[in-house]
Amino acid sequence: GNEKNEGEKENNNTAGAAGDVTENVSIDKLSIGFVPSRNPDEIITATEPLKNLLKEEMAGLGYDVKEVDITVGTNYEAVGEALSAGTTDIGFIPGGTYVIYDDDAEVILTSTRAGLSIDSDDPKEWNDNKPTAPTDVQTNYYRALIIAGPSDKGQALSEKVNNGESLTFDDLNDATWAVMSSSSPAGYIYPALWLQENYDKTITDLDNVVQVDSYGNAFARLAAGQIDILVTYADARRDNEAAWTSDFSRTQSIWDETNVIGVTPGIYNDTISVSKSKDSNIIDEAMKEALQEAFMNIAGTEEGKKVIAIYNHEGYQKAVPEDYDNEREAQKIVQSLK
Amino acid sequence: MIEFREVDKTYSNGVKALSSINLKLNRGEFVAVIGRSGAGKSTFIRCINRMHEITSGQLIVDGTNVAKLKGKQIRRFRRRIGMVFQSFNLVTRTSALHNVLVSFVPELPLWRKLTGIFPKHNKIAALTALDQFGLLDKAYVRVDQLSGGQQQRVALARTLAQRPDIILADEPIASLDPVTARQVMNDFREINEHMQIPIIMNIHHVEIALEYATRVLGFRDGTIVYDGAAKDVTPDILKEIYGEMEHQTHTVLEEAHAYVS
Amino acid sequence: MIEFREVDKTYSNGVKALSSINLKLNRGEFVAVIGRSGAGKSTFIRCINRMHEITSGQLIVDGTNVAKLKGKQIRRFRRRIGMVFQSFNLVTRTSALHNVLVSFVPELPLWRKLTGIFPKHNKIAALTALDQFGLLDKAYVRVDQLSGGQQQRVALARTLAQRPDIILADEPIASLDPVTARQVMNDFREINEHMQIPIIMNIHHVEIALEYATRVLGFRDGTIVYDGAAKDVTPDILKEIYGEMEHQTHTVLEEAHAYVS
Amino acid sequence: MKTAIQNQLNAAPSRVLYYTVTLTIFLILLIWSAAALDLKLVDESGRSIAAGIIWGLLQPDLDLLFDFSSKGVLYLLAETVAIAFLGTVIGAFLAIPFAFLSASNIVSSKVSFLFRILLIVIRTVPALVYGLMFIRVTGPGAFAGVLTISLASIGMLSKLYADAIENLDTRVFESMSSMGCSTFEKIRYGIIPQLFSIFLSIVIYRFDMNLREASILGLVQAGGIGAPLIFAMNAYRWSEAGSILIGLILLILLTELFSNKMRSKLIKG
Amino acid sequence: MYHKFVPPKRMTLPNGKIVTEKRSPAPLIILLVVIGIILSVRFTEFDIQVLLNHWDKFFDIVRWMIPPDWGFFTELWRPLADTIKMSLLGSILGSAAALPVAYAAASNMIRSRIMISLVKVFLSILRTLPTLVTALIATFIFGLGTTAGTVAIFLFTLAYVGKLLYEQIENADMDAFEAMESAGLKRIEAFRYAIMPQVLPVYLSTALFCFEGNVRYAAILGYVGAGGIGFLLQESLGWRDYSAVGMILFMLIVTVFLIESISEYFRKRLT
Ligand SMILES: Nc1ncnc2c1ncn2[C@@H]1O[C@H](COP(=O)(O)OP(=O)(O)OP(=O)(O)O)[C@@H](O)[C@H]1O
Ligand SMILES: Nc1ncnc2c1ncn2[C@@H]1O[C@H](COP(=O)(O)OP(=O)(O)OP(=O)(O)O)[C@@H](O)[C@H]1O
Ligand SMILES: [Mg+2]
Ligand SMILES: [Mg+2]
Repeated sequence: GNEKNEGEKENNNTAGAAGDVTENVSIDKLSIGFVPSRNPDEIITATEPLKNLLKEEMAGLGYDVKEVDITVGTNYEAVGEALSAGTTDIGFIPGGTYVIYDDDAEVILTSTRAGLSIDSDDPKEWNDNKPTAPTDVQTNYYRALIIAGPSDKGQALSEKVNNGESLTFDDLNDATWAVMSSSSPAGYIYPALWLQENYDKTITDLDNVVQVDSYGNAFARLAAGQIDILVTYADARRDNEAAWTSDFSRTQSIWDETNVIGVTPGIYNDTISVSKSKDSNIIDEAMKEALQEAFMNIAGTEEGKKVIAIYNHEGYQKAVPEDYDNEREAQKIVQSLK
Repeated sequence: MIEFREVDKTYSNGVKALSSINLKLNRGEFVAVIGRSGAGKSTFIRCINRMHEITSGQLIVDGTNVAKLKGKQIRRFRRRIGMVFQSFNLVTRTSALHNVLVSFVPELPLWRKLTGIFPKHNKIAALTALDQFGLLDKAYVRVDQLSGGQQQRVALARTLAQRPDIILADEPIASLDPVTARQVMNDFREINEHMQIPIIMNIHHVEIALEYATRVLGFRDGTIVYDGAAKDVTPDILKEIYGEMEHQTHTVLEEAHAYVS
Repeated sequence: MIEFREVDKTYSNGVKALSSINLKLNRGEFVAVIGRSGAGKSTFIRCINRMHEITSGQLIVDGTNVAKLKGKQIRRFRRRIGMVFQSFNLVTRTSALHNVLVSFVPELPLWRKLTGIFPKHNKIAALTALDQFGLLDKAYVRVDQLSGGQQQRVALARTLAQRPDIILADEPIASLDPVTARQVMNDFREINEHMQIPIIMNIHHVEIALEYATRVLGFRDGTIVYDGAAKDVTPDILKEIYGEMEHQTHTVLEEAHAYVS
Repeated sequence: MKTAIQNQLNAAPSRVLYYTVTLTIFLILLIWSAAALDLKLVDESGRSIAAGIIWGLLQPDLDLLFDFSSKGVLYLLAETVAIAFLGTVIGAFLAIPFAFLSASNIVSSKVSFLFRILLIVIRTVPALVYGLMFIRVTGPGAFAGVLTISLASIGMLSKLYADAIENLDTRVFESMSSMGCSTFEKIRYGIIPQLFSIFLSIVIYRFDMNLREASILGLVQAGGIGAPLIFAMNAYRWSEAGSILIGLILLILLTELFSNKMRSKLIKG
Repeated sequence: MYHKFVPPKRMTLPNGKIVTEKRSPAPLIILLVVIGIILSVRFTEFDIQVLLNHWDKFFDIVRWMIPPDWGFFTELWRPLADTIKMSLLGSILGSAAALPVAYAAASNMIRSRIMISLVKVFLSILRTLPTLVTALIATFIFGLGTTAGTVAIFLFTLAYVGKLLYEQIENADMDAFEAMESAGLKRIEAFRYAIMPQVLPVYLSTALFCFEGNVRYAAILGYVGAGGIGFLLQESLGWRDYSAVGMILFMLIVTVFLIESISEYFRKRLT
């Protein structure tokens, strides 16, 4: 984070109090961190326009931002630690990550997106009505799915679910699972919660678990039959539909070869969080408001929509830390299970 | 038993090391090969057991045309020819016994070759060979802990263990002190006289050569300029072998003198 | 010029290495110090330039009471005394020239000491010193690539470059082969005779000591048991210096003999 | 057979027990560790993936290789070199005090033992963890990479330096004091010339390694070519990975060639 | 090169001899290094100010690691054993495979120039690949788990030990080898009995050294899914459970210390 001189800070405070912006506050650099829930260079390319959009919006709100620096973390921890230490000012991070690092980070916005055509607790319903499609309704939560792949074991599990039978823990334990980093909500936490609620077990109780570092990687391995089950966000199959037949060289479509065998409760959407660290002393109350305003405005523009679509965000709602109390609970349960 | 017929040897870099060598060596002889540095002495010796290939001519050892041998035949042929080197060429870091045992390796079955576990009769043969040179008590000592003279004797024991028909020696005493050098020369004489094994030896020390050898070959620029009995060598012949340059001959003879003094 | 008056030296561990040494050494002498191992030869030499402190008595070098010197004075005093060691004690990994240059270091201004950039006249002086020992062409060669004899000559050149009034040498030829040893001894003789620099040398090789030195000091158990001209040393005197044990004396003399043979 | 020979034969130092014990321990360890192998997954798919990888690597994305923008291989390589270079230089200096403090001929054996342990600690902590620690200081980027590399270098450099210090030839001290040199002069002209070229050659060797190490830093967002490489591989974009790997291999081979030359020159003089 | 452009310095001794001294390339090298540093500082946005202001943040995580979560040991020892297994097996197999490869790369053993260069280039390229990348590729082929890690370590060890070994072989004393050839041994037999005893101590001590380093490497292989303690490390970092991370590092340090002490002992005995 960069520093701003005292005079400007006071100036900004009085301006904010008076409610009208007379002179813009100058900010050298605003750094934004993204988590790698998609391929990082896709994120970098897609978010390039965000720099100017943000500068323009912030200028209108009384802040002259000289430089916007965007980095995509290679893992969630790097973004979290940077935000917590104040070396990154703003983070586009999932709720789960926010909760882990909330000692020095504060949520200001929650993303919203169009809900899916299916929003059921029952896996069979997902399989009967596939493929899933987007709808117009904006929601601020999503679900994680436990998906079985084209391997023999995967097929057996799918069949059982589609026949309306319920799976036993032994069924699941027989298969090889791929999970994401343990702070990933759809890739770890909520599936763990699902195991806890349904079988009173957790991911570490499974015998064959491998960890992968991206959903794309997980799908690739699912396609190759190296794993039988992966856990992911509900939209993931739509995102990997093309790669399934091209890059992963399967002949049949992803919808034919994969089935949902479990559905988790709703997960509060990604956050935009800011650093509370005193080292990132550009972020004050007025600045937070300005940022909230700016991002909501950006989400309202055509160009902005394109940018945030990379994370499947479609809009933003103001958020307060208490919104994520459920998430905190979830993590407590998962961590205590370790 | 060893016959050179018009033998030529040219190295790949174009150096002609031997030219038109015609020679017949006989059983029981102790041949000293003398000549200035670069005269072709080492090349001559090494052609005999095909450590070097001759370029043209014929080299016949015990009726075999050496040039015609291939692969395994060469190796079998080499086993019949023992060779002793100036720097002893022992395997350092291992015992004297082990060094002698190595000469049995080609006859071992594969698993023994790999593991290096030698049968008992080989060990006895090797110990016997060491005993012949008074080195029995040094059998388990690492060769790098032996003196130069003892090392050369281990090398001799190794060569004898091979039960060779001929022994070639390339300046075997060059790195030994005068006293030890004589002891080693005595060993050679013993082998030659008692076991009737012919010896062909390159040697720089003229005095010693004349004292021990029965026959002397003088090399100069790749050709043989003298071939005759050791007792017939005169200062003039030495001058011919070692060149006209007064100074050169002088020092060589002087050296030879200093050596035996 | 060097005078020992009732000098005693007891090491901190209680070993009495020198006791009641009384002695006067003169300009131009070539003094050989002989004696059995542990007799105190090294201690004696090292007391002269205060590498060791004497315990009692007086040591006067050119009118200075050495024991009274302090800090910088000691260092200035030492510069006048050159010292040569058995193991040459050169700075490895640097050139011969650099090693000789080191002897000028104490006289350089601070910035040159730090940067190691020597003035041209120092370089010329160092090269001249190397030239005196026929090492001019080795000036830029790293000393670890020189032979033992060449290394000892670099050490000599370094000592000479210091323009010493006296040269002390602690077994300078002990690690050299016989031939090289003699060359180095000849160098010492040359320095002694032509430059009239007195030399005090510890040496184990009695024959060589007697051949080169003008005066011999025989040490035994920390005292001087013989002090006289080299030519006057008799086998009896050697027996006195080297002890009664028949065997011991015998081998030392034998060694001495073998060495020069 | 002569009894003397018989005696010597029996006197053969028996190493049988020694060899049996060593061999048994070795075999037990081998069998124990062989449990790590689980070859059941090497099946048809594994083979086809291998084929895919090789096919992809052999068809590198040449556009990317010769792309001069900040996303191209050349730029990323330059960044990697800069990280490794600066990291090595900093590490090389920081390692010097550690080396002296862990050399048993310089300090007491207790101090040297303590510092040896400290060096093991420094060496053992994975670069990834250092990366996270430094991100808290500098934020993500090449800067964090430089610091991580310097810290990771210290562990190994100090150890190699210390070995060199322990092999110091101290005899020269004696002759220098006999020449009237002060302590400072002894260090400057007696120690430094001995150590300098060895240290330098160690540092060059380490630079070589750091170049490889810099690729791992990608995992913690510390700049360089590592991150794009790992992402490309994770996404099965083998031709992209291929072009990055080709660049990396060429760079490292060149560096190695250069560093071998330099080092043999330094050691042999 | 340098000496072609910079003329040597000439000095005349009082006795008239002329000495030419090559100019030291040191100033040029220092200049290049300084330029390199300046460029690198620019490139990496190195900022000493930031470091001076925030260096204490480096120790945040260290502080959070203390005290380590001792209870974590129960979960830790199994993956730690996996990590050790992985590196042990990889090191043993890699060192064993290095022997024939080094033989094939040694210019004094093999006559075919082509063969030698091929093997040498193969070793160079293998060494160039960072272990993590090899591990990642291995996970694609052998699946996720310790097998992939073992393969990565195997390849690294092969490349590393192989190179050092062929250098040793090429520098070995050929005298005994020659004697054995003259005694009718095959080249490979002569190698076994003349060269092996010479290179064995260095070979074994290199292998031990490599094993030591491999344990450290193996600890991070979990990051790319290659099994062992790295997975736990990743998970604990993910949960920001630094006392568990502290425990992992502690165990790792103890292990490395033990291995290093043991192998130091053997290395001293070998050489
Ligand atoms: N491997 C080789 N390749 C090319 N030329 C060689 C080789 N070995 C020897 N020569 C050359 O062949 C000539 C004869 O060498 P040879 O070694 O036979 O001489 P020598 O009489 O043994 O000399 P010395 O007494 O020095 O051992 C010399 O000119 C030598 O330079
Ligand atoms: N630094 C020291 N501390 C204690 N005692 C010492 C020391 N140096 C030498 N001594 C002892 O002092 C005595 C004389 O040693 P000195 O080295 O002078 O003998 P030397 O005649 O030079 O023997 P050598 O021929 O073996 O070099 C010996 O008993 C020796 O053990
Ligand atoms: Mg020869
Ligand atoms: Mg002494």
